[in-house]
Amino acid sequence: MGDKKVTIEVNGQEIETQAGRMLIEIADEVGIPVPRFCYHKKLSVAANCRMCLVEMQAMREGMENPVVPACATPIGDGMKFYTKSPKAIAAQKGVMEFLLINHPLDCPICDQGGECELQDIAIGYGEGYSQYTEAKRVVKNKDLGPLIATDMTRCIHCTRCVRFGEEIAGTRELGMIGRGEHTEITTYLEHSISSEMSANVIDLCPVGALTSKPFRYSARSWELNNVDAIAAHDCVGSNIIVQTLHNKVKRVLPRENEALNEVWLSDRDRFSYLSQTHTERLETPMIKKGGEWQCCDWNTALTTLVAELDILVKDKKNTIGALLSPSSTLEEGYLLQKIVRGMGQHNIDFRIRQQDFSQQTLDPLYPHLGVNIDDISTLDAVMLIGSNIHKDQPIIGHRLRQAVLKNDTKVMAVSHRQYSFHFPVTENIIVHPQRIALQLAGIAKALLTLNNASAPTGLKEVIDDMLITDIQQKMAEKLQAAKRGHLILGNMIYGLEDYAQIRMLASLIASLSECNIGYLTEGANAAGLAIAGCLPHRKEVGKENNQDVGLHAQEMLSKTLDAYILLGIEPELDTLNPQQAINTLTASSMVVVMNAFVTDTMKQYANILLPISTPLETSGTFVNTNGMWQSFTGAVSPYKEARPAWKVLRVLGNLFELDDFDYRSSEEVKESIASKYTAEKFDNRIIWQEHLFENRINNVNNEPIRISDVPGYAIDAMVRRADALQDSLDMQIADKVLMNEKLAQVLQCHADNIVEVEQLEGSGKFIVAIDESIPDDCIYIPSAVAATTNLAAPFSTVSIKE
Amino acid sequence: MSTQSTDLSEGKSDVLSEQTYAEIDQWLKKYPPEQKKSAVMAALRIAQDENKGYLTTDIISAIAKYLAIPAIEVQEVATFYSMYEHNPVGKHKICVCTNISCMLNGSEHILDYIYERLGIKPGETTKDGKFTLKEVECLGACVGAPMLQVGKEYHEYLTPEKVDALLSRLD
Amino acid sequence: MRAENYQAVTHPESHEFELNFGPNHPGIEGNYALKVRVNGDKIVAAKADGGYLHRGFEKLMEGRLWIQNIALVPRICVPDPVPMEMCYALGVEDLCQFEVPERANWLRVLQLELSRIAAHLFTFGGHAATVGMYSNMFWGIADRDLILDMFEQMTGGRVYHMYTIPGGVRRDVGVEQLDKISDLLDYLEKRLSDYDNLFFNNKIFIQRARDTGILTPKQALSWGVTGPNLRACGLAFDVRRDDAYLCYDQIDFDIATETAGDALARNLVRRKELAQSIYIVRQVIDYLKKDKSTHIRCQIPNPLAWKVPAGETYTRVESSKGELSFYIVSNGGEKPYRVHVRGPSSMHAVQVLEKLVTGGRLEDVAQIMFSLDACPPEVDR
Amino acid sequence: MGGMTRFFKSLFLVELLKGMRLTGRYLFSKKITVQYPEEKTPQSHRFRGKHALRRYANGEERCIACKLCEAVCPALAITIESEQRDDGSRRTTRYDIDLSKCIFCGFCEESCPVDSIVETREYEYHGETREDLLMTKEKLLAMGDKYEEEIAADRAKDAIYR
Repeated sequence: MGDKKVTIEVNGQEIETQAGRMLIEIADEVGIPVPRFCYHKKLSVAANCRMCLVEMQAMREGMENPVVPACATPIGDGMKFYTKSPKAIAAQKGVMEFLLINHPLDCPICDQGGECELQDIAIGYGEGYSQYTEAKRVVKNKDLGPLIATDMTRCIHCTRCVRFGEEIAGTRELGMIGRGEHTEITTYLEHSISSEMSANVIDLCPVGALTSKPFRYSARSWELNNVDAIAAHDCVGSNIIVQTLHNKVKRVLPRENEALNEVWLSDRDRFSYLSQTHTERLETPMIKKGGEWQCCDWNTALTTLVAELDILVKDKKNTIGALLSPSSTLEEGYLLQKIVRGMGQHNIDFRIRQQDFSQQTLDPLYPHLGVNIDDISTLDAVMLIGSNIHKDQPIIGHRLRQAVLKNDTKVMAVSHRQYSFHFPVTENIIVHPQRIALQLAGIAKALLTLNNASAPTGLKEVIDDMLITDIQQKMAEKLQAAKRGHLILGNMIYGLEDYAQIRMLASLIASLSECNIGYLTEGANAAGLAIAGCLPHRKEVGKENNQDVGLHAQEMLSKTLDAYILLGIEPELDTLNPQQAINTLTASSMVVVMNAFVTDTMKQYANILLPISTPLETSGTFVNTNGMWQSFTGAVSPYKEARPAWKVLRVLGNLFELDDFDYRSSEEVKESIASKYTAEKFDNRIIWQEHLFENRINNVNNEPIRISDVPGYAIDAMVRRADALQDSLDMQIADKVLMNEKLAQVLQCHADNIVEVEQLEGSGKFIVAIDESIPDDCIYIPSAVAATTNLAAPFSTVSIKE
Repeated sequence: MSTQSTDLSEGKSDVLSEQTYAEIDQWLKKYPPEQKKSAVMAALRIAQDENKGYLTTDIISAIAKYLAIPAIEVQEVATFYSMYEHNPVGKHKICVCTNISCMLNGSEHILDYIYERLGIKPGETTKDGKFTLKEVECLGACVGAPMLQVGKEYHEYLTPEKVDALLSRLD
Repeated sequence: MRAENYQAVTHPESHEFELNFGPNHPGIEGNYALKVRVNGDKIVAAKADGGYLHRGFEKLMEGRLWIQNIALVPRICVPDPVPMEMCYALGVEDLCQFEVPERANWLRVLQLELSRIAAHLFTFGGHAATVGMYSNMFWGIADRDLILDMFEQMTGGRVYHMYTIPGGVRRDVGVEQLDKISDLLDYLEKRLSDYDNLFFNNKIFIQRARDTGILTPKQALSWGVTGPNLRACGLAFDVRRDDAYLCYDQIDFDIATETAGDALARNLVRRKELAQSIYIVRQVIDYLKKDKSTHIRCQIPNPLAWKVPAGETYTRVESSKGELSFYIVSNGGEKPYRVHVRGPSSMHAVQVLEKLVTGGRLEDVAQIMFSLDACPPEVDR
Repeated sequence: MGGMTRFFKSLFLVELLKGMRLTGRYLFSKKITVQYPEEKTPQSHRFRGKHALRRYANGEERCIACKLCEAVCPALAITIESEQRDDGSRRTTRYDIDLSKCIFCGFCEESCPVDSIVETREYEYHGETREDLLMTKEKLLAMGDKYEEEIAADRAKDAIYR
């Protein structure tokens, strides 16, 4: 593809553009309609549907004008095309008739009806009749898992879904078997699709062959109301369209945004809406009186809350702690910290899964990826530290994969578990989590040697007699060679007890190799909440709070405070140490739970339950990992008595008689933060802290420890209650304990046996599975799943009994 | 355990014999190391020969694993070409072309005749396991339509008599 | 004026009274009021007071799909709904540049003319009632009902047929049905002489109607009056002839005129038009019987996602009350951007009515209204 | 008309006699009055009256919840909710027609791909409450069951014109 300018003519209209592009791209740009099925701007050209045939002016005199597919015709100077000439129309009509030969006429029961490309193009370009009178073929439907429903007889073999799997999702799962009339689209032996972006094939399918299973038959496309919103489950902030009917969310579709999600959407963002009407939704405010739960109205609930908290809080320090979900909106976070601080406290935190807070003052204003999402494809080398990027941030994973494919980006990974990435990983270090810092130190040492630099104070003793492994050396070289290198700290890293050291070392590596460093965080709004001031050591927009630092999440949950406010979290699943969290909360005299859902566990420790809306029911703002502020409105009205949390908090602020709580809309709340906030350019690298490494880097005891991460479909209350996602392949891990063969022999565990895992005073039952991707001396047990609610924090010792 | 159905782990399995792997390796040498999948057709053919003329899903999985490509990709190839079989076949495989030239010249009558003679429809095998009838796409012998292939031989300008003669010759 | 604002105004010195004539009264096919100032029986001044039937059709149409409006437009005028559908359909067809099959056009003329007969029967029956001849009204209404029977058989609806759609018509009409219409025409023709005896030649009626509410040709033109009211002034203007639509250019008919311009002349024009319409319908029936085509509509896009090309159009048809026209603007969307309806009555039922009534007698108000064939729903829309 | 003629015409009550003759003729002719409700005028098979939902001969409801009728309804009188039935087919869980909104245009039956929703000839109905005028799925199916023969015959009669 050159930059040479050429001029072509389409239907008599002169167009100047670059040579070598496909005609259909140019036609789309200038708005000349060309029908198509197999062509998609984000996929490779297949030219197998032949619907986009147009007439081309013959290159030589006397030659007949050929009919060419617009999607596979690169343009050259002086070419002339006719999209509406009799010849082109005849060709299109012929193709249409062929395509309809085997397509069933079941539009009335087809979920695609009304938004079907075949339907539209058949009306626009087809005839009202068919010459074909023979029997149509019938194809057996395939079971592709809980998300995608199939009606394979409708398939026209455009292969968009196949190309999507190969080119975008990176998992070649769908394929086209057979030939001619016997062609079928299927997965190998009808396995479920495992890709975390699989449901995009629903949007891609130009006919009704692949449709949404949860949505199946519940509404028609034309009767749905579209509301623009922002996805609430990862730090990308994918743009979505929420489609509602009769005040119920029926479907979620991606909204095109080239800077973020392009035209794609992760399955998690697409199907989390299924939890909207889950049986565990909290319907009314509830108060526990004498051990009995009573439903009450908002007024009673809030006045009781205020009265009781007032007594507890009066002139006392560290009596109240507030924990909120990293997916809370900016407004909710701002108002909650305002209430907490208004009462003279600073105990507020959203970093509920972090263990090591020792260097929290070095945190940037907000966790930034360090590179714009749409610039990921320009990176030369990327080092993932503790990140299961595809499952945690599917869109960023996809972007990184595109970088690998198009820019030959070298991706390296350092982690405690081998994740299956959809791109080749050039160097992969899988180690015991307590050795991650050591590995990074090794890379740092290699880089120091490369740069002929001497080790910074504090580190010297640690790395002096360390041997640099081959992999470490290669990683160092690749980072050093990269013009634009990048280190990414993934979701898992925050749970480690030496997080500060790891970050320091990563930052050192970045500085030495002139790379940047970035954070990937849990939840949709970690950045926004940091800006809103939901941190014990910082007020809004990062104002330091040095004299009066509050308790961070772990402290709050380890020493029992008088009262807790929990916003949008389930501590038994969402905290690092569920066992401790439940014990602490149960011991506390006042626990206010603001959540959209309620469980029996919650009822044990809570004193007041306030139903709040899910992100689909409230207005608010999410700040993504690029610092992009994206506001949205509620798509449906809150469920039963639930209310948007920002409204509840505003009323609470008024009831506590705090100043400046007269917001009339969420925009006003947002405005009061935005007015104080000035965007800065970030460098996430931190200054060397010598005291961090004074004596040791880490000591590893050889007892087997539990390693963990949060499965992609267990990250928050909404996702955990989206049934279709829970049925997917990824969640089969939820009741498993994984270890490698070596450890299994030591512990005498056998695959598929049920074992009892004990950690401190809690235990849980799991099924043993042998997985060689688990490093030695490690036992993988997922977090945030029902079976682990009784366990303590991961990355500590566990014992296993048959 | 792996949670991924697209397991790309490489390696051998005990479905195929060492000799088969050795033969496949011969073919692998002809392609660049990152283009292992180019050998998929040869590998399928070798494996099919080893397994009495037909492929099973185990074989397909094994080849996919050995060539480090998704199994569905191997299955696509194996189902596309009519030379690959997915069910046990008889001693002789009669492949009747029913593509356009042969169809116009009466390949359907040939099929009917074979049904009359042997009692098998396309895709079926005679009870004695001698013949398997197969309908195939163009075999590039339109000039001699209608035609069929048995083993590695083409039989052209077919008539019921010729089919008779052919069938009695085969046993 | 609304009841709570009403204050009776009396003028003791001049013996003048202000009187609310309406909104419910025998002189009109809907709710419509005239505020008249009377001196004894004599009307000194009159002010039309409409709006009782304003349903906001034009705005409602902007919120509905192109096809859905077909169900809305006939409701603009109760006695003569077909021209409404027709005019709207013509407008949309014009924007979409549809080629409507010939048979559909003839079927549409059949509808239009039957509707005209029904409307005229209704009007002169109503007029008769205003001069106290009630049996006449019953005859008119009863015979109109026979035409409604025909409509029911052809379209399934008696009053609102929703039969014409942009691109053609909804159902074909069989030969059997055409025979039935033919029989009905025979019957109506026979009845025409009875009507003459009972009404049009009736001395009482003639004496009441002659020289009542005279409209001069000049006035008629300057007020924009059309239809039978204009033709009763001696001006032979008829959209069917002067801007022929559908297949009127292939049909033979005369334009009925009178010269006097009074209530009697207006009724006589309608009487003549009855005969003319019957004559037209017979031609249509002949054509439809001979025509073997079954093509009754052109290919139309998916009605639920029908995007009419952007543009504007002005179409007109001759309704029983005069020139009915639709001004339709499309912005290329699935719904009209703007629709304006020029109801013929809006020309002759407001200013003209005020003018004609003034100087007359109170008992003639109802008569003049009916002679003008004022249709309030058309005025208010 | 000369004065003489008019005089004699008036004198011999010619006009009155003429009028009496007309009256007399209709007095002795066959009466056209219909004694409703004992008698009814004949109805067209195309008549659009109260709605019904039809079933197939095997008792399976025809409606497949395609919602085209709901979409085309100019008066927004139809409300449908649907879901997948246990056998995997697409069915309505709710099918309401608000007769107080309906304008009997017949678009619903025209849009129906399976001839399920139809307008019967039934025109004698009333409701004392709004609920009575809300045709639920059960009521509509009952209407269909009641009039199935008539509906089928009407549709057969009109088949050639569709």
